[in-house]
Amino acid sequence: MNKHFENPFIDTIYNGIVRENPTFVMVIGMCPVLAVTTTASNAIGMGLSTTAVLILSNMIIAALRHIIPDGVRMPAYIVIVATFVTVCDFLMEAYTPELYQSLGVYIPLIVVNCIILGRAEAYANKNTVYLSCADGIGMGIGFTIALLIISSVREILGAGEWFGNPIYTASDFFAPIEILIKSPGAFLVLAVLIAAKNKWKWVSDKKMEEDAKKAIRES
Amino acid sequence: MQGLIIIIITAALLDNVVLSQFLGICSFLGVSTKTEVALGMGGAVVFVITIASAVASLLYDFVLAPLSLGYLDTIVFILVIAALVQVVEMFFKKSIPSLYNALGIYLPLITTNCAVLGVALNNVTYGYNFIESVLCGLGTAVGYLVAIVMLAAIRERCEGCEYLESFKGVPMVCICAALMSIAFFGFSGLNI
Amino acid sequence: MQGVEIDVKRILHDTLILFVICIVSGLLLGLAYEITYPITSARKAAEKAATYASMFDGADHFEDHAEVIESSTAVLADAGINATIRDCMFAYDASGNVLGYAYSVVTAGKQAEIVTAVGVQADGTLLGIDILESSETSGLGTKADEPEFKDLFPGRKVSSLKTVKKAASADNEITAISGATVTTNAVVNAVNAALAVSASLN
Amino acid sequence: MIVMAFNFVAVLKATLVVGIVGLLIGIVLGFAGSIFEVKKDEKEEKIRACLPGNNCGGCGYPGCDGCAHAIFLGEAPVNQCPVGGPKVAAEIAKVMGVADVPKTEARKAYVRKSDCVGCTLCEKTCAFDSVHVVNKKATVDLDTCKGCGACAAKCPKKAIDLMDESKARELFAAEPKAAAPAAEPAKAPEAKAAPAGEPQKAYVHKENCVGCTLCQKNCPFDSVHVENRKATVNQETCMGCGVCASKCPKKTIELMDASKAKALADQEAAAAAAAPAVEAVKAEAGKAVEAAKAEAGKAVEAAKAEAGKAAEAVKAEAAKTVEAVKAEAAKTVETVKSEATEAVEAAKVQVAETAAKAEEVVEEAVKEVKMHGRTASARPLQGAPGKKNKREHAKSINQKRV
Repeated sequence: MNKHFENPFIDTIYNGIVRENPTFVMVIGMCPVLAVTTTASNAIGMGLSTTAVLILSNMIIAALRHIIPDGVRMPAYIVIVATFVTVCDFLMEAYTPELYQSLGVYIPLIVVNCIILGRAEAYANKNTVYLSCADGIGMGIGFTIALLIISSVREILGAGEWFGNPIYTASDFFAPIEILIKSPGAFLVLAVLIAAKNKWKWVSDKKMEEDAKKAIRES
Repeated sequence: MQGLIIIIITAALLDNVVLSQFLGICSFLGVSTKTEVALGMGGAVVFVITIASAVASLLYDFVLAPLSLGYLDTIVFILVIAALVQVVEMFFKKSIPSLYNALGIYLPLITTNCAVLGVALNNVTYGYNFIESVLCGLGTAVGYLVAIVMLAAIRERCEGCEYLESFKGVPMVCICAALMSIAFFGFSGLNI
Repeated sequence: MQGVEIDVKRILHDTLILFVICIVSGLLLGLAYEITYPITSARKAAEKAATYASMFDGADHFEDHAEVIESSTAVLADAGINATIRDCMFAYDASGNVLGYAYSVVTAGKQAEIVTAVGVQADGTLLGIDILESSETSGLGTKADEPEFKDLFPGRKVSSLKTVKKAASADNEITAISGATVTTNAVVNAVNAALAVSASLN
Repeated sequence: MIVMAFNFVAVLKATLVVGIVGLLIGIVLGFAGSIFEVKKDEKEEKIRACLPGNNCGGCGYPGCDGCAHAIFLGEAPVNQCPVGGPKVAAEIAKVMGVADVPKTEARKAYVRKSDCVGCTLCEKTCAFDSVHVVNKKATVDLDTCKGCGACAAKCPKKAIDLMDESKARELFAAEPKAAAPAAEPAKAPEAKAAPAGEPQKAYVHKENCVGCTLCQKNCPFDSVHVENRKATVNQETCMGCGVCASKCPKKTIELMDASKAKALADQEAAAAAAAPAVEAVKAEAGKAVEAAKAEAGKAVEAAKAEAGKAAEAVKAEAAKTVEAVKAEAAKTVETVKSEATEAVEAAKVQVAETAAKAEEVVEEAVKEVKMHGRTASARPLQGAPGKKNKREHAKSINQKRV
């Protein structure tokens, strides 16, 4: 869990994915997580577009961090992120219609996503462009993985499909649980996953303790 | 008149900003530890969202629409909301310290809150005029207040009782929110 | 207020920077919009034309009838349907008599507006529908765009449709998509609007 | 490129609008900032600078300002911010100049010999193996100890404190040097014989012990054993470390002074010793009960037999009486039938007479009506028959009856 890598670039990426995973550890940026994870393909779409925007906005803000005075810090960051996202939205709609068809609906959602502004404030305006880029990648991938896990669970249990192709049909043995696809389902799946994470961390701590005890008893 | 009441009720209960539109979840999960804190947060949100909706709809009707720059709505609204929140916070801190201590400390939290921007954009898409968008903003904010105070009360009760150790903290909050969201489904049966 | 003078320099400094940032972003936005707008709108128009053509396969050419849009607001008002007709085209066959009418109707979905294309034959039978623009909740709302929902509509000769939760029994009932009743209602409203206006045209 | 130029006006409009809005906001914020300037304590400002500032509310406080304020007032610990993590906590600690600044003064664990019962739990939990129990007393190896505090947390007697290295070294030096290993055995027994307080022993109250063997599993000295679902503490080997008491789900193990525990244990043992006597007594009582039961059984048998005979006799009589009753009933039925037929004859005769009388009455009424009929038609009918006609009618009926 707390492995450290010498190279700061990889370490920040690992930090974004595992140690400070935006969804499971820091619990920020929850709006899209709950709204979009009805199907795995949506989750991938959302995750990738957020990652792209996060990396680029982190880098721009890191580049401008000395220029933007503290008095107008908040509006400046918001303008940069919003402009960036809206320009992406227009370009994708014009030049890549099919990609826009599947991802288009998430672009306005990204502007509302707290992760981007959160990381800009918490990390990008204090570190170099190089590290901010790493943080963007790490956070983005962490966010996408979290989205993928949540949406897979919801889709498989809720609709009996994965990435749209059906896995099992509703037999008397197990019928898809409809509630998981509806809005409360997202909360439930998230709760169980975070609880599992706590339990896994708790068990691994306990195992470490047991090993220590056993080692001493043998010695 | 009757139409306006419908707008408020639909905004507050039918499609509650947190429990069915899923906006403003970050502060909803984070700040709902104690009921007074939640009440303060809810109060601040009601104050800001109502002003933000009013300013946003004025801006849209008198600046963006005439110049046919509709596509600028997101960026202009965000700019205005951020500035608005900062000014309101400073104004509170200086001139009404008592109110500031109760409400003001939550104001910076609201700038990054998705609900405020969400409501302002919804008002434009539904094509509400000035009065309607202010009331819709008010209704949405009241919905947010109701949801966050109820969750805080439930969480305080949960502190006392015994349950799985790994569920303490965020998982328990999520489960409470899920149950509340199911309960709010009931309102959708209310066809106005 | 003596302290304010010293700050004026700071305020100007901050404002100038913010102004520059906003100018740059405004420029970027404006450029992006102006460049992409013609392309996107051309694509949308082409899409719409294609949908209309697919509905009226026998049609030779289409004519735009803008006057219908004004008259439709009155018709819809008293029919109590809150929808707006964005445009209306008459389909003519080779010999020039009217085959039917094609509308793009805008109704409020759960997240934002939905634009539905509705084809109605001259005698009032519903030819079919297609979703032109919608940003509904993915997974649920987007089901409205799939064939099994859209195929429910063609061939119905009724004055107006109704959404029902359970299986549709009568000819004027459409079963709602589970979990997306708001979206279904939006589409059904759009179809009702088109039917009402067509009736007023005959 | 012509198309580009054509919509240049629109681009200009967009740029100007956003630019002017930005300008206005810059000015408003600037002036508002200076007009509403409120001098915040500079230390709180510095803490706020360390915090990430994304106002996520994860710390439970309303945003980073709230969290900074709480840390500044000392209400919240230095690592209150979950998002910031250890890095931010260290920075804030430096700003606050709080004691737990690791760099300057290494922290070491130190075992207070008097409280330590040598239960070796600290030895087991120490990840750096720098705690060893030397004949019932734990000592910390100050060189290898990292000051992580794991042992202090685990120690049931709370005998381990975390302090600055220098202080720990002083205390260690101050320990009675005679406690050098060579003299250790000599010292150890007295320590045990005349300890400061009486050594504590554990004692299991049998009544609510459910025999879940948790105490047995956790006892470092293996001095608790569960026999037929009841746990007993072996007083000699028990070091009174209290681990079993803390683990017992029924909270039925009590730590008490050795003597008191001994007394209770002895009492219990006596009861156990007495057990066989008790068994015997119980056995006798059992037999007596058996015998009594047997006699009672026989008596019951006899009683049943008599009852049986009596029941026979009763039944026989009952049968006879029943016969008698049946005979009488038959006779009465006969008599009743004959009377009934006579009564019927009489009734028929009567009916015939009344029928004849009824005919006479009818003929009279018809004659009268004919007489009245001539006078009635002369008088015009005025509405419904008034009270007068009713009275006449009633009179006429009376005359007939007389």
